[in-house]
Amino acid sequence: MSADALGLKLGGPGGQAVVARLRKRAAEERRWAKVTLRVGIAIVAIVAFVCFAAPLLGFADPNQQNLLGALKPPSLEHPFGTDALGRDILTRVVYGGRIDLTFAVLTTIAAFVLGTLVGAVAGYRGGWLDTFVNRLVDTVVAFPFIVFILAIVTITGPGLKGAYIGVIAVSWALYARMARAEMLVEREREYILAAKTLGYSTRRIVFRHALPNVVRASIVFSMAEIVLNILLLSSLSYLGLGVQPPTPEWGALVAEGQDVLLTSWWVATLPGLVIVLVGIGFSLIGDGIADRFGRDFSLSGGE
Amino acid sequence: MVLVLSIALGVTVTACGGSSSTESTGGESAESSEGGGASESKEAAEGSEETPGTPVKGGVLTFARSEDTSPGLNPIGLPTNGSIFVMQQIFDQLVETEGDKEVHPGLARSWESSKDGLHWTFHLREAEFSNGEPVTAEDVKWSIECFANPKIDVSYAFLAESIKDVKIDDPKTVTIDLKKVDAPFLYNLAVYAAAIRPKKVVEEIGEKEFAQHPVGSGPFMLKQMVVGQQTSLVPNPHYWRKNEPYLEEVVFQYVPDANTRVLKVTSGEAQVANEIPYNQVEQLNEAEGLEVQVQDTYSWSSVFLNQTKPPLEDEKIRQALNYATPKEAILESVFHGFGEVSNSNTPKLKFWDSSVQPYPYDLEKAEELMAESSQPNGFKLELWVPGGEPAVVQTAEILKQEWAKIGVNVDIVPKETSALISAWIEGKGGMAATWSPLGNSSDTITDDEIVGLILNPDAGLHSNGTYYDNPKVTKMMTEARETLDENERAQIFSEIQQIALNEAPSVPLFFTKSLTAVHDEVKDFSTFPIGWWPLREVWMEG
Amino acid sequence: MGAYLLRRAVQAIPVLIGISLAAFLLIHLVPGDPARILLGAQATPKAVATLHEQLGLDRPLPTQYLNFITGAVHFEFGESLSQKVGVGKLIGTRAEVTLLLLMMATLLSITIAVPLAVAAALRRNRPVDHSIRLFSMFTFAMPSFLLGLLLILFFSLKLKWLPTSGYGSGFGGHLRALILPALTVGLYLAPILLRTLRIGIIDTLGTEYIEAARARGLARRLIIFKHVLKNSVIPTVTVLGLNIGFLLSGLVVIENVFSLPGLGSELVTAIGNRDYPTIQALTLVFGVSVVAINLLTDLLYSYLDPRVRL
Amino acid sequence: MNGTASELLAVRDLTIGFPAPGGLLLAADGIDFDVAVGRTVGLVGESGCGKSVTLRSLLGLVPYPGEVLAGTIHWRGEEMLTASGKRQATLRGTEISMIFQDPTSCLNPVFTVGNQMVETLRKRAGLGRREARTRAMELLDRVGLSAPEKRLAAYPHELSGGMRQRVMIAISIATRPRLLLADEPTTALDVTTQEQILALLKELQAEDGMAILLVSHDLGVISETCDEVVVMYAGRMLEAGYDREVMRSPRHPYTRGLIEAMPSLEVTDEEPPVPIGGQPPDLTALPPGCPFQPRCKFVRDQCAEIPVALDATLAEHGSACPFEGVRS
Repeated sequence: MSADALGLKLGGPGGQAVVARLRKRAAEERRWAKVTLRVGIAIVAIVAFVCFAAPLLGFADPNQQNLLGALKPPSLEHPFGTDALGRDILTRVVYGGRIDLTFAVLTTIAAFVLGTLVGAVAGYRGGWLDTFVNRLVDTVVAFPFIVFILAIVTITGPGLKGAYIGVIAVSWALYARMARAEMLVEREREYILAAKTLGYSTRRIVFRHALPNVVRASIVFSMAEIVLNILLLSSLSYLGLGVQPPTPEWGALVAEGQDVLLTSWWVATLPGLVIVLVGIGFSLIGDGIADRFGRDFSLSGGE
Repeated sequence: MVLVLSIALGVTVTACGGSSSTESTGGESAESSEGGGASESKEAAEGSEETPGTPVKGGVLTFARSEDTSPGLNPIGLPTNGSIFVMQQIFDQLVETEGDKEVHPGLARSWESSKDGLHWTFHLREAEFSNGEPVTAEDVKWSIECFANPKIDVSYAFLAESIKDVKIDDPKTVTIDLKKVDAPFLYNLAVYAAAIRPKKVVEEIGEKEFAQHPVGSGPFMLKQMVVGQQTSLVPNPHYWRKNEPYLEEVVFQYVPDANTRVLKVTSGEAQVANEIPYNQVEQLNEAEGLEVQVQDTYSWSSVFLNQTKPPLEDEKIRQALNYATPKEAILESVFHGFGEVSNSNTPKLKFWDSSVQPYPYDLEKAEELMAESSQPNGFKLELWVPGGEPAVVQTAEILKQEWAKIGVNVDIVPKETSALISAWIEGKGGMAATWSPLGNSSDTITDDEIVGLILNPDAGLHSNGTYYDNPKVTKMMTEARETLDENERAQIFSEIQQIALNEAPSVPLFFTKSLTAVHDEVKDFSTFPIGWWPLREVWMEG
Repeated sequence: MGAYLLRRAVQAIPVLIGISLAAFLLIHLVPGDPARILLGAQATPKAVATLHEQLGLDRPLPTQYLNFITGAVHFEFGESLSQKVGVGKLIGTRAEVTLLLLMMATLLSITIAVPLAVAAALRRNRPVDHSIRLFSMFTFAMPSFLLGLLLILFFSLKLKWLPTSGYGSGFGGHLRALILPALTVGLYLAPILLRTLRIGIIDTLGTEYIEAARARGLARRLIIFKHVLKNSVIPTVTVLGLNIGFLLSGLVVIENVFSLPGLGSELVTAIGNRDYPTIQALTLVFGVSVVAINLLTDLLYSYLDPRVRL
Repeated sequence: MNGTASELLAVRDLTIGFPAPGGLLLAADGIDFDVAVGRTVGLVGESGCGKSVTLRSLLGLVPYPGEVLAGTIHWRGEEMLTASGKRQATLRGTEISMIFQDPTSCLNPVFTVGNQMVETLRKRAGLGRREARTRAMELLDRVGLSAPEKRLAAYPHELSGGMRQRVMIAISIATRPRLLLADEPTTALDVTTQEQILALLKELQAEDGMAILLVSHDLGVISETCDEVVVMYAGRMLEAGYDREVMRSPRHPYTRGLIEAMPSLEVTDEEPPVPIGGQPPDLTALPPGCPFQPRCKFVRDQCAEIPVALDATLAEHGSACPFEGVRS
């Protein structure tokens, strides 16, 4: 029934107002749902674009020192101020973005995929496999991360190779555990029993049917974890296990800012805010995806 | 939460009293005079105090320190600076060091040596340990023997190699016979490992237990030690300097984070805080009731060059690197002017010669040398730096930019600190390395020990990983050790300093300064170059 | 249940052996001789050799490891190389700090996360939901030392309510000293719990049994905090358990900023000194705690959802 | 108070709308019916005809983003739509209660049956803890469940579909409601359990005069249990009346089609069940006039102009198709 038909039915303008209100609310609901995903993607895309297209946008050499202009507060010339060697922090943040965004996204995706697959199968299969995976997760989570990274960096040498291996080798355990926990509940559900009776192979049941429902919490968490991996680089560079100086990298920038925090707050805070911004972007994407996957409680119920 | 953020950021600026105005390019804060005053008489060591007030008893001094006393408080063992500086408040040595480069009477009222310098007789003063037991010649003999025994005193026994025998002449006199003339011997007796310890107590409870319950004859005694948190000392009632110490209690709090130390001292929770970050000195000085004392230390920083790694065997290249190092600019930006341009491969000890000219920053000379060197069109230099030391990494970053001007492409390699030092000393490190200036500091006043470790290949450290080997210099070192004539020793060490500087086994950077924030109500507080503070002189006003 | 616990205990043994062996091998792989480090950079080789021998480091690696394990079995962890103090005692005091801190932080993060997650889920995709998620991102992604210092500046310097740092004395003193650090950790943990809980609640709100409960006229608060919450909390419990496991050794920065003698900073010092006995003992402590936490989470699963067969 | 004494529920011109991409869809359009004490009224129609939304609107549970746009609901004379949220809430679960279609998912899986029953008895029937427990056991026994003690301690997934539905019924009658809303209560059950559940509902009704509003797509279930029948299609009422009249002499082609499509044991070879052709209606694009036109065998031109409403009130046997009797 078209709106005006209802208007007629509801007797003139009063009806129209009701229709309009109703339609506005539904539209608003749908708009907000899409907005989360769009805004998230926009934020990440803009930051990524600025970082990867830095030279084109007129950002000069990030390592250009100007000792006389050290620790200058934010100004027009240096929107993010300058660090202890007079280098422009905004340029370093922009050039650093390339390293951090790639590192964070790749390690998170690798860990997410590896962990969720292993966890899902373990949770579904149960028995010795589940026990083995669980205990392996215990070992990985319990193992002191710094000792692990230190040993790897001794072999792989400086640069982020060690950090890549270390982070993936540890954070997969997070996703394995989450996927397993969700699978424990999911495998009891009717549609899984039904799939079994239809003789589907385990692989098909787990990956095509169970996984989408198991993966939602992990998606939300993975988007948050992306930021954690960037901050992890901060503590690594503080221990001398991060990128090779003077390469700009967000974690190192923040670590450098710690010592001058009380006098030059901008050195650590502004790069920190960029990390927060990226964190917001990714988490909005995470929520957007998770909302799309999930049962939309607002429209279920009566036919 | 945002509200909190903005208020707090605002607070950052106001609470610490300094506006985040542009950083003034230099201007040393009121540099206090050289530490140290006459040994016996009481006179304010600190120049900045107008009228030397008369000391008043009482008051608890809370000291926010960057190190803790985790290794325990036993002079014989493996103490870190964290423990050593606290032990100097608890123990006495036969002779004491102070701000100046001389040795002063400690438990030995006076001493004299035989003409040939092989027999030293010490006259002990009336003194008691903090448990009321008198300090006997037996205690002194036993303590010195422990100090000289490499099995027990693993780290510093080599300082007492020259001791042949310790004889008790009478209950108040002890004579030490030496195998050979050992000029720095008297100064070495001032080192913390030569502390006089109560023989009965140590033999009764054992070295390990003694580290937790030390008994000494110094101005203070241990009240309580909570490892990793705080260590508190109270006055030793039996101390031989009757009217000292003035403080009622000293509480060393372990505060590893520099910002937290600053906040603790600005909030008044602590009256003193050490290792203040260079960039915060000016702001703290502006805060009323607070002053940052800047004092000399026996620490130094430099870039060590491994001569076995080509092309660093070429002296011209090493010299070129020295000429191409803008020490003044680095000092201003990274260290905010707090430090002194170094003219030596070793720290400013007793026989340091201030007249030796440091390498000026002279790019043409550097380019000239590079042109004449074995690598005229430059080379790649692998420079190892430790983690967790922003100032050191920043210095390396400046050197990378500056040395590139003479064709040297520096590849900065960050390393975990312990891995770096071990690998470097064993020659398995990179081509060059630099590490925390506080990591290299001397525990004795005389140059013999440090010059030996840094410039003498036979000391087993490959001249601290630089593989510097100049037989003439090595011979001069042994000569210096075997002559008692101070002027001659000064002459020899000055020559060594000049030769080594020319042969450039490393790129000397700075002599480090200690930065300690002190509240105005804390009087007569000072820090000796060797690192510890004479807390027996300190008193609190009102 | 008893059988299950026994089985889990038995399974824990290979985990602990695996971790301690891995830690033992890896730390020996990393260059750095404890004797040289303890003696300082300028130690003479002779001194290094004698210390090496005194510390028993010249014994073959297998014997060193075996001694460690036999010792560990009856809680004898030997002596810290650098601190000449029984490792057991050393770690004991520090474990108390870290566990107390983590417990307080967990409580704080739950009390922050649950109400906000409910609010965000109920007003889904509306301003309340967005602002909660936005601001939670600030405290989550902010470097911990920055968050910690801001809290110190505000609560101890400006308002003078709490000490700036240190662990205080006496149980009351400990709690008071741990408020700000626990808040720092809590403000980091809360956003993770908040996000996973929000999605869980949204899922559960759409189910028939919730509609049936509303049809029975049950009060809204009862429906949300009893029926909805218990069904949507499993992924959050997992995330919380994991994060506590990681934070046992991961709180170094916060422990430094607040001068807390915790396990994290002890691990970093021990690694710096290549203090093998302490590192191995710490690894065992982390191992046992993580195994315990994971066991607890699994038990929580079966309590939370009876359909989960352990 | 215009309702008669025995009248419980009076629904007049109920219209419920949902926003839809095209514009708006009316899940219920002008629904009128009454439910008297002790009577059973059936709403029947294919899925998507608005019967379930209508049922939920009586408890104020129209799923989001739907909304009641017009009409009135009188409960024992009191207008409910304009009543305060609080007032509506007091009715829910006490005077009116509801049971659902899928027993497997309408009990909270993580709480025991006992917990959920005691909770309702304490919160909605105001009983103390011990009383609630004994009352719960009585109820389980009353709905035909053996060993009530064991059932209370069981979790929903440990019971069969039929048993769970009995538990749902036990919970719903715990507060002695005057009206029981039943949304396809037997659809998910096998035939024998279905009979037992319907018989149980009838017994409970006979006992204390509880009215039942039964929603189903199964005309057989409706005709077997209901006194009056309302046939719904595309959100509108096409026919309503006493069960016997409607079943024996259906006036609307759609009702007739439903009856012919019913499989029954007596079917002989000549009259096999004949399904209704065409597709279920698209609520956002309904034809003017009679919504059944596209699938009606007797469609003619005037069908586009006929009014939406029934021609008579429920008392008699109303139909929305003026051309009745065309076939006979």
